[in-house]
Amino acid sequence: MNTKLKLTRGGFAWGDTSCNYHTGTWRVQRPQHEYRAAPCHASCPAGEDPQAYIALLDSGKPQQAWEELVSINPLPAITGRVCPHPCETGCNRGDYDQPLAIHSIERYLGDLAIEHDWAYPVTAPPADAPHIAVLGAGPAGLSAAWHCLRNGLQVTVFDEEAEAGGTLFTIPNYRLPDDVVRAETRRLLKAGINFTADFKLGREMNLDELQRRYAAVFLAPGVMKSSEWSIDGVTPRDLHQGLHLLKEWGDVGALPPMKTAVVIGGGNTAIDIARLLVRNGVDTHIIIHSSMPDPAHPLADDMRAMPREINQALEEGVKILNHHGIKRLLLRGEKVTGIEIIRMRKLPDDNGKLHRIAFDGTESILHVDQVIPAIGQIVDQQGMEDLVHGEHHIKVDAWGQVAGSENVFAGGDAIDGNGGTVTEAVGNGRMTAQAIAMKLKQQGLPVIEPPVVVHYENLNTEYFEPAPRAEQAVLPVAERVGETEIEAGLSVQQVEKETRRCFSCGSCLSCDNCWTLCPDNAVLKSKKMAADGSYYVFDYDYCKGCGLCAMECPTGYILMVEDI
Amino acid sequence: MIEVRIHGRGGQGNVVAAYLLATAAFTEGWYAQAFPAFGAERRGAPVIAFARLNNKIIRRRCQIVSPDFLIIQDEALLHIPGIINGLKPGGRILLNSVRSSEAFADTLDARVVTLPATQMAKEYLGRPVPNTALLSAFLNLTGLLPQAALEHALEQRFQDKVLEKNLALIEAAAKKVEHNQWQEVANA
Amino acid sequence: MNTEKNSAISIEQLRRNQPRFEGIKSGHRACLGCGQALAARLVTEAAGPDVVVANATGCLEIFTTPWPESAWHIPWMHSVFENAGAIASGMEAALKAQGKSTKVLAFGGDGGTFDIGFQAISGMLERGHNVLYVCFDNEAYMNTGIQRSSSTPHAAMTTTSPPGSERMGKRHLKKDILTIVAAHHIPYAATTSIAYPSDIRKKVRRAMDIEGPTFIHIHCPCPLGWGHDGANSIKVARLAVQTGLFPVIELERTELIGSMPIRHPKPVVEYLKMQQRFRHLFTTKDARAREELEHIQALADHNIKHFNLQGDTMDALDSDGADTVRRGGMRWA
Amino acid sequence: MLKALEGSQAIAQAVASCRPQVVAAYPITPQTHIVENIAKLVANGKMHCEMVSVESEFSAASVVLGAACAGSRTYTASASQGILLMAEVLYNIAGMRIPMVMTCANRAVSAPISIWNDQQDSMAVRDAGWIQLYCADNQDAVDTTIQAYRIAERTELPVMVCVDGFTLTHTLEPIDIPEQAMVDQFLPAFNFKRALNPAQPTSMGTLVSPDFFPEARYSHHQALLHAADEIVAADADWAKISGRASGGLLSIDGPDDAKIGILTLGSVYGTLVEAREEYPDLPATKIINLRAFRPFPVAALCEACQGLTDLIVLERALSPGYGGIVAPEVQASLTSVHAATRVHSFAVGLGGRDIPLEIYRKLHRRIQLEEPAPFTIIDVELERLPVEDYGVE
Repeated sequence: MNTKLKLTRGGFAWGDTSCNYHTGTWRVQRPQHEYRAAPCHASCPAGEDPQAYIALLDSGKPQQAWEELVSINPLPAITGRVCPHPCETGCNRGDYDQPLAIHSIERYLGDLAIEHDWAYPVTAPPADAPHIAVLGAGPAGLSAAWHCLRNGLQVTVFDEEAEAGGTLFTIPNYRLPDDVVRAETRRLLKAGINFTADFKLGREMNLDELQRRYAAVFLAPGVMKSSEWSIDGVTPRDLHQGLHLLKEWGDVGALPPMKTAVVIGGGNTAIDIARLLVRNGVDTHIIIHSSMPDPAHPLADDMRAMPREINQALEEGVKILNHHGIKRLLLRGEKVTGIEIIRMRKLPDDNGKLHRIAFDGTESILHVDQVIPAIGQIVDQQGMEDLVHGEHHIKVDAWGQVAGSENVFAGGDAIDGNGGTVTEAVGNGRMTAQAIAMKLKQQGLPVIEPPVVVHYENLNTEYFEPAPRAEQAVLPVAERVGETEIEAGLSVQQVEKETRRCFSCGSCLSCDNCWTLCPDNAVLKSKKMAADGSYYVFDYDYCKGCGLCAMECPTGYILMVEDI
Repeated sequence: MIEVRIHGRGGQGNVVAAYLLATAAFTEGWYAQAFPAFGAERRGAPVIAFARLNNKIIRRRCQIVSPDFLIIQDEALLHIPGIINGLKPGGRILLNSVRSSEAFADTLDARVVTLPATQMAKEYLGRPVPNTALLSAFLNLTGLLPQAALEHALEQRFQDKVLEKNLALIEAAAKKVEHNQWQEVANA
Repeated sequence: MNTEKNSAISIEQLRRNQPRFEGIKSGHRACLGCGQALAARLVTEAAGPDVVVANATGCLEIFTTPWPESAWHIPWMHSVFENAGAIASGMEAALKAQGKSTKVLAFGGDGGTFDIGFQAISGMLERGHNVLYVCFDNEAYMNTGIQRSSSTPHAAMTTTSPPGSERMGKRHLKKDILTIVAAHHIPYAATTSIAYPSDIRKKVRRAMDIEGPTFIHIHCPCPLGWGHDGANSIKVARLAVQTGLFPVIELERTELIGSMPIRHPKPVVEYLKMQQRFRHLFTTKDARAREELEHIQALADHNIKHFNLQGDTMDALDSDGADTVRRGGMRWA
Repeated sequence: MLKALEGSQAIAQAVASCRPQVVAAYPITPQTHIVENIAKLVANGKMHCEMVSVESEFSAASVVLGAACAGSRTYTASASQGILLMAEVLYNIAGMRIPMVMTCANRAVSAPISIWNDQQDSMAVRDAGWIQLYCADNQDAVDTTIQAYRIAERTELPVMVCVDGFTLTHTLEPIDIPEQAMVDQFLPAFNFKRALNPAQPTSMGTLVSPDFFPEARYSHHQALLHAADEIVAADADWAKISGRASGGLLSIDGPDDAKIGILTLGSVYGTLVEAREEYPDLPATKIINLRAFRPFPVAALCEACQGLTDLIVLERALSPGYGGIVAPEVQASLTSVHAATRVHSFAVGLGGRDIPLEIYRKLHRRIQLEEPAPFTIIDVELERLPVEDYGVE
């Protein structure tokens, strides 16, 4: 007891004096802010952090939001249109009402940047910076180039075509208008990427020479060659591959004459060509042994095409024969007149591995005058035979480094195990550029650890309320003619509402919950962001460690840790 | 010192009578004291009040056991045993009754004077409150205080019509008794 | 992620510059996760600095004023257990006599309000003193170690309503204090809960604007007395509302003028099973426990019907009361 | 100017002249006339205050406590059961050192229920920590009420002005009500430094731990002891203005060389003084009026009892199972200086029993005994008691 303490008459006390007593000494656990990845972030093949850019957009900073977005993916206007958005599948909001329309927001930001011609945020590399060669101006190449630039490297992109874009131009205009591709890629190149057109490896230059001239080479040639296709060795004379037809349509705007067709395959290329055929008056079937996608029960053998695209294709009149396979071709001479199809399914064996099983007695005949395979493409080996070794794809490690080659990297559709999406290609490009930068700095490449993800159970959803998801306006089927883009972007008002739906999983929402609910006033609010990325500071002088803030944090951003 | 004990019933203005008497005396330069025989008074229950008049300060606070005068506001109170106990030898009783003083000569002998105070109050005030009429008669009988002193005391307590009616009442009541009939006792 | 960071924020500076009025400061001795401490701060925050407080005896008084220290940032006094209503009346009369507009607040727990202090409150309300009376209801005498009060809910276990072979906790019902208070024909009486801070502040501000006696009844879980982890105080309070056991309503001159709608009523079991004070309802193996659970469910159902609590699925009113968070925290304003 | 006034009316006017800002009271006989008179003054605009007609004495005390803490001069009055119902708050007020004045219209405490006068009520809260001043007559009640405010506000202690119920409150007699200007000259405007103020927040009525409680109690005790000086000073200063003194801590009437003394509290004093004149043949007797019971004026009492062989303490209340309440304190006070003085403890006038003049003679007869009589209730008529209780005395 302090003997010098002067007491007050009648036992009154001056206000605020309890602050002299630090209740923090009572604590055995302490709250701390801990950023954890939102599932949208963790599930994005490109590595985007939608939670982060949606937060900025929600805060009324659209340009900063776009800059945050393109710091990962430089092609948001494109991916916002064509990505199958696994981010939305992962979105925790899906467990509450409906997932956030992340792809629509991504597209909105991409379009907004084009509209305002926002400059890509990067500083020019020094003149003596290492120079990187990127082969292929598709999404993987452009992404790699962009990230090399961001890593302070000089970069030149080489492409066979006259303009950058690569495989993006094979996506029909009604899904991805060429104008959008051009607008985004040209703006990106303007950020400081050198572009050399009409360059074919093995024709203008060999790989060896590239390797000699450049500090590193990134190969992103895509898969422009179609896989061989036959039924029991039989191939029709006038066989057209799906990708080939799409490219031809993009280049010349014409298709071979046909009345009925069957497209073989369940990927986006199959859907694209089927929809193109329907638009041109062709009675079109897709035949696929996989299942139709069902978001409720995702199966390993679902069609790979995006559900949205499949639905639109069905709306437009494409007929899909799922769980079917082709048993033989009906030919008149070498020309197709039809196919014999049979019901089949992929079923798991005792080890859980899927096998295709055909069911005898279910055969039937489908009369068509074109059979169009769209079952996948392979890499064109020209100029890099030594790397590919006769395989269909290039083999790389997790960082994109080609096995056995010190300064050659690869990414995009051309590498082995790639899912074939634009977004995945962008992700490969980014990772590889990072690896190149580290390699050039003599840094070792770390093992890639999966991020710690915030799950739905980690959230406190009592602080949210149901709100319908923003849907992009879709043209009615009758108006879907020619090349007109089917889906419109979200309006500003829609975006405002949609961003507000974001749970901000694993990041501070600056909602004031902790500040408001702490019974001990031990959470302080700050105008400036604190070092840990929040706008709140725990006052450990007074925090008793009750854990109420952690329990009531809506985003799972506060964790209680032992503190003895 | 003159001590007066007033007997009445709740609602007859018993304490007021004592207060009026003391107040009237005070205005004439007396030292006076008045107080009730403190009770949980209910309407109709017998009650007692006291008044002391003196030419010097009164410090005692005990009840009046041997009064010089009794004022009895209600003839029926005579049925209460001991009601006139303690009256000093030669003490006098003013009794509210429609009967003549002689009617009580047997029981109360010559000490009693009656006044039909309730009847008069009904007539003048419209209410059966005998206290002021009795006080007026008491003052006239004893000659202790001029009538004006009572008028003055009434003016402190009542206003307007009630005051006017009371003033008329006391004037009439005074005339009903013989002036200074009890002067001797009062000056004793 | 925003890169505008400031690693050198001084705690002392921050404490001084919090963008809100705090009528109660840190350093008070409330239990971990105390609902009452939170509620009192929220009330004082909304009421602002121009107030004086009369506080009945109870936890709030004890934990805020360990002489010679005090956690109060507003003029405050405590007299005894049962006179907060009268102390407040006197303060109000004095301030009126002095021509001051300072508002008088009276704080009491459920014991000091429902039971021992009830008479003084009734007098205060009847005489129309311009006082906002706030009852911090934690449903038992927690300060003395958890004895039942007339606010203790049916079947709850306290040290004076223990379950046993002949009893299943408190035999009687929770007193409907709000209706009783409103029957004084006062302009405003409302219930609210610490699970809904915006609702508390909104109601306090409304009461502050009213000239005359007003009453706000705040449901404040007590981790010690209810037997839940302090971290769950808000959760428990929220469940009390979501089950219908604690209706959040507003009365003006006895008329029901508003209620916080419940979108999807939760079964009372969800609320009860979180609390040790209802443990016997889940561990007792005979029919009595089942009957009591059904009884409590029936009480909740009755409340929902009686106070018209069932909201529509996407009722716009829900946002108003439900403390939906927004980035930047503006909903708390 | 002298006016014939009922005691309650005079007290009400005295209170009004002190300009309290908040008055709260609950009716109880014999206090009612005081509050009714205040209400009348307020209704006629002769007094400006917030009059709070509360629902209990408990709330009356609480209201004035709250009001005083909020910075207003206050007044309340009660009696008997009302004082007991207030008891908790009375302790509280004193412990918080809140200046205020209340009138206790002294009355017996139930059961058996009695509305009549004795002093059991104020004695029951003897230890609450209030200053207690007992009034001998209504003039004293008026003057003491006015002085009480100055004492309370200078010492930051509450003052209970004890006035015998009925005997004073309901007695009409000539009383001087001081001019307002005189009171204003004597009593400055209320300025309570510890009043609750949003500009400088303090917390009153805090929880005091064992670390500090003895200090708080000590300080309170000292404050009461020191209040004796303020009581004397207030009486002296008021005497300068009004020309009347109330005796300070106590007053003495009678010859200095008297061997016998009678000590009283309250209105029986005047009766005894006049009774002495009625019995001139009895031995010379000093009559001591103990005005201040709390603080207990030990020094003044010792001085007053100089040369006494017998001191009769007239109790107006008792502590059943022991006896008198005042006498033991008196005896203890005298022990060191006047050990030889025999202290007699007699209760009189319990529950309004009339205290006639002849009590004086009875008291004298009682002390003729060789040994001092034990505590006695003087006027008990034993033969009236039920058989089973007979012979208790």
